[in-house]
Amino acid sequence: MPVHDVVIVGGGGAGLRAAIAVAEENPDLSVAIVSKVFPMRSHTVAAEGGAAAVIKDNDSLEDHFRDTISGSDWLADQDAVEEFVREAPSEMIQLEHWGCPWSREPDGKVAVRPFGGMKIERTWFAADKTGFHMLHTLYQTSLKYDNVTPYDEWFVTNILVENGRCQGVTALELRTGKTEVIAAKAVIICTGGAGRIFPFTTNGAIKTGDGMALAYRAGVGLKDMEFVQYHPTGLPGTGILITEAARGEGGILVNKEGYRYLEDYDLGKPLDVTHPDHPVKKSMELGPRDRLSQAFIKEVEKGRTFIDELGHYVHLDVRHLGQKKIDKKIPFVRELASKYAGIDPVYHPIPVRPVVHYCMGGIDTDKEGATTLPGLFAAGEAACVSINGANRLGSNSLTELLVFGARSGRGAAKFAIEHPDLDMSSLEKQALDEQSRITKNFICKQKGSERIANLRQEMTQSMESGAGIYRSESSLKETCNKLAELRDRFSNILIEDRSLTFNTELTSALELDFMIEVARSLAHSALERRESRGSHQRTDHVNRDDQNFLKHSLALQTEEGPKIGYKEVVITSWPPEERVYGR
Amino acid sequence: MTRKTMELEILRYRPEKEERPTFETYEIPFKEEWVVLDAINYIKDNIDGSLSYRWSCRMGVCGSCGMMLNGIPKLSCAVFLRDYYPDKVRVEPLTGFPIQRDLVIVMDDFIHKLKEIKPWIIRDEGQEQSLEEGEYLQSPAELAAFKQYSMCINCMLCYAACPVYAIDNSFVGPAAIALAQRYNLDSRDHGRELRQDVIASNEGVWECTFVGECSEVCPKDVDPAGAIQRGKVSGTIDYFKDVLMPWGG
Amino acid sequence: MSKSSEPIWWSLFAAGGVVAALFIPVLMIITGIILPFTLTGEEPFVFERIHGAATHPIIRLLIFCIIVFPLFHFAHRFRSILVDIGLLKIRPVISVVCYGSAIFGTIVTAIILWSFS
Amino acid sequence: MKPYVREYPNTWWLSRRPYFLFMVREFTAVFVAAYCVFLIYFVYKLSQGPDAYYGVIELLRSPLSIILHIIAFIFAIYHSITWFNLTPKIFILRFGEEQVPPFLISGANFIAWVVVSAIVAWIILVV
Repeated sequence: MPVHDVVIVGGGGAGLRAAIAVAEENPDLSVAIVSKVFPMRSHTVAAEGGAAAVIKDNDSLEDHFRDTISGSDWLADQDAVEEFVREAPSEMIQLEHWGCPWSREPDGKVAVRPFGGMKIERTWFAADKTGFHMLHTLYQTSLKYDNVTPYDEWFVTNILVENGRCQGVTALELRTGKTEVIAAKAVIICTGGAGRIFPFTTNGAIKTGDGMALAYRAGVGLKDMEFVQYHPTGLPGTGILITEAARGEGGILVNKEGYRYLEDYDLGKPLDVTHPDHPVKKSMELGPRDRLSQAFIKEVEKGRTFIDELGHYVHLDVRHLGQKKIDKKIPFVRELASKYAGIDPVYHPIPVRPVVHYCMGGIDTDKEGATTLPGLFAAGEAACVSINGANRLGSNSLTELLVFGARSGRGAAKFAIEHPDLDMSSLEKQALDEQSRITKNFICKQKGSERIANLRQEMTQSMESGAGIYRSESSLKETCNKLAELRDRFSNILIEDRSLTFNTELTSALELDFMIEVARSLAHSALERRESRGSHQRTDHVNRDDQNFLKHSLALQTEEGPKIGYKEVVITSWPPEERVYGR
Repeated sequence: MTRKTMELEILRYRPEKEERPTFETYEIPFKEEWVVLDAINYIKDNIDGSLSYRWSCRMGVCGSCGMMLNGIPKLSCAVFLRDYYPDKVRVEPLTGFPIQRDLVIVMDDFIHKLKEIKPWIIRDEGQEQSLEEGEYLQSPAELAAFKQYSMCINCMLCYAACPVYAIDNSFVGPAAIALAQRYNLDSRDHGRELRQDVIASNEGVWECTFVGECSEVCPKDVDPAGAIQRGKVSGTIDYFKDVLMPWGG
Repeated sequence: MSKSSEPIWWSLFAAGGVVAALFIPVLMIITGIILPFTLTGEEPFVFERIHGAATHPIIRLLIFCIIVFPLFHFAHRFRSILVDIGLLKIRPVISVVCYGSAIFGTIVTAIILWSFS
Repeated sequence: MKPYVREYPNTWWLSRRPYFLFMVREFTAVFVAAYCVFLIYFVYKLSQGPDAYYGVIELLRSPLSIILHIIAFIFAIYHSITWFNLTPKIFILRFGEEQVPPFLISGANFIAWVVVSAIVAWIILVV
């Protein structure tokens, strides 16, 4: 049985950053990155616009703090945000030192661009493939450390708890079909979000909330799961992301009447695109994502959106930027729109609509990435520290995975050194149990009639209709019931593939199992939050209710389903106020 | 209105069941907006759940879903069915690699080579700047000098297009060499000499016969063929410098 | 990994490619079309004129280059053609034969031009 | 389970047009080399005196020679064109952020080709 000091589940941005942090912290520690895909396939790769950190003289940590807090609708923990904004610049510079090809000013300094909800431009970018460049830089840099062992294409099925602390994971090696224990003195979950529980998402196929479900099953709470970010500009049909940078560079949103409809939703007054002050920060198209996505739904209700066989959409117009700027600043937007929407944004507006993008919620952790289960840490989208609260500010997530990836790496390293002993024989036994569970329930499963794809589709449809941009008591109850039904029907799934070699029917089933778990925690958390805040909008409770709900929800797994509790929000310096944009 | 359909002919290999791969044909609905990957997902979801392949982002950036489509390596998420309709599409795993299962290839060799070329910033002794000193300055022109080679998504299409690699797996190969060039040409890097051990070896740039197809199939216009030829020129210059000025010039 | 001698062969190949691309087609036109069809009359090709020119050392050096570099160009490409059609296993032998014949051609050319009278 | 290793057929270069054209490109070297061997023979005969020289000239006038020349010429031209078209891959010129467009570099090569050919023809036929 392989034994490592620190095992990291997930090889995306957060996982790689954590691995490097451990490796640098102490070269004698052995680190394993266990990922169900090769690390460079991780979904960090698809992030486009950029990563926020204060570097310019006209900016300040205080401004970054305030933008983040008001963006979060005061649900972020302010102590965490303070540390986040303070460590962000050095983390970003570190990545620069590792070779990340940041776009530059003529004088050779790193360039920044404005993003939604920001008072001052502070988004570092590598054209519009920031996540791609960050991920590859981190991955390639991680290859330098001989004490980092990759377990590429190993699917983690369970977190092992012995003696009240996490002591490793069981993982299925895809190429052999064998389930093994990977013992660890500390484990960090960096598996990303769960966008795939929705039908229409920018997220890749691998984002099935595995790590959230693993931690949840191990008894750790899932925090603020009801907050799901819709990105306002995805391509209809495919959900492919058109980065916020398109608006940061000056792109505008118009409805079918050619009207910049955002001005009707308390987001400020539009300036002409030729005006030198356009785009105005924290106003109109540079409002926060939750408000823009909500405005879209209102436009649909007013009948002012375009509609075709792919559904409703509005136009994102960047034509006035001109070909040169488009090719230099947002070339990927042009590539994606041309390939997948069949239109060249230099000459035509891009059809867009809101699409599920990011889970603000996740595994409940403290500022060091530690969970309530000793030895278990989490970072990145899978975790909820929380710095994102009810609505994440665009370009904070890439920075988050660096800052908290590194912190959880250091935390886990420390924990591993302090807790060197492992209950090897008990772990061995758990491995056998897990192997037989997977063999019995999946690989050798007889009978069964439910197709995986059907269950998955019913789940995603139910999430969209009941827990989408706007929710209500009745819609959420319906979704909760549906998910409970799916939970039961899951035991009757049909598995046809008996192979031990790269059995993707098996992994699809395991992923669906995880997704249903995460979806239930989400729907129940949403049901219990009887207010509207940030991305969580209740048609039956339209106002923010600080009296009762200025707190984090916390979903715990029980026999009967999720049990929702609450946890105080940390407010250090800025008590809740009205959230103002464009005024 | 009759529903339009078309056929995919997919190479299946189930190692526990069969000695060698065989083609199986699937009829799928034709949809104007579907990419080939959508059709393959349709098969997995509705016809045969045991079909195995890799995919994730479906927007041409994660690099998982490379396959041979009618003999040409492509990202299956970036090619539309309408480009083939009504003809049949033959889908195979990427050429030049062993088949693990169905459309899944064994990538170990590439991962090994990737590490071998040292794809990270290497600085001369004492040249490391502290974080407090801020970023290394790099002009847009210096960035442009290597930017193209940093766009590689490791999708392996270039390897699948490369006959040299298919004939002799010891060849370091297009993507790895282009990545080495990406770091060699970075103004912040001093590691070129270390990388030359691999790049300028017999298994490095010299294996290349400049078929040029690696650059043709590259979905990100990285131009590995160009990177390799430039490697030959600089390798030759190094060599003659060494011979003519053995004391080091 | 061992130090490669490929730069020598590759630079000869590349030089040969340039020489062949620049000089060979026009020479082929002259010896293959202009001369047999006497398009420019008999006069340019009378023995005394050609022979006289060839005695000039610079012309002889030029002839040497035009012949020798493309031979190495050929050797390099032919070696890879043979590997490409399935002879990878005997690549060392192929290399010796290909480059060997180019070297042989070079020696012959040198002797002829050296002893030219 | 053991992965399956496919055989790579020795006829791979017939499977796709770009591969075939690559092989043709490589094969041009055979014609060029054959012509160089002829040049060796030509120079040798030239050194042997007028009789030997005029014997070669006679040979060059034979239809077989003309046909072989034409075939070789086609390949030689193909070599020149492909060679010049590939040079921009090797020589990348940059001015600041902008790269000199490839067609300018290959264009310069083609111009050099015309000039060299003209000079060679002029020296041999006129001077």
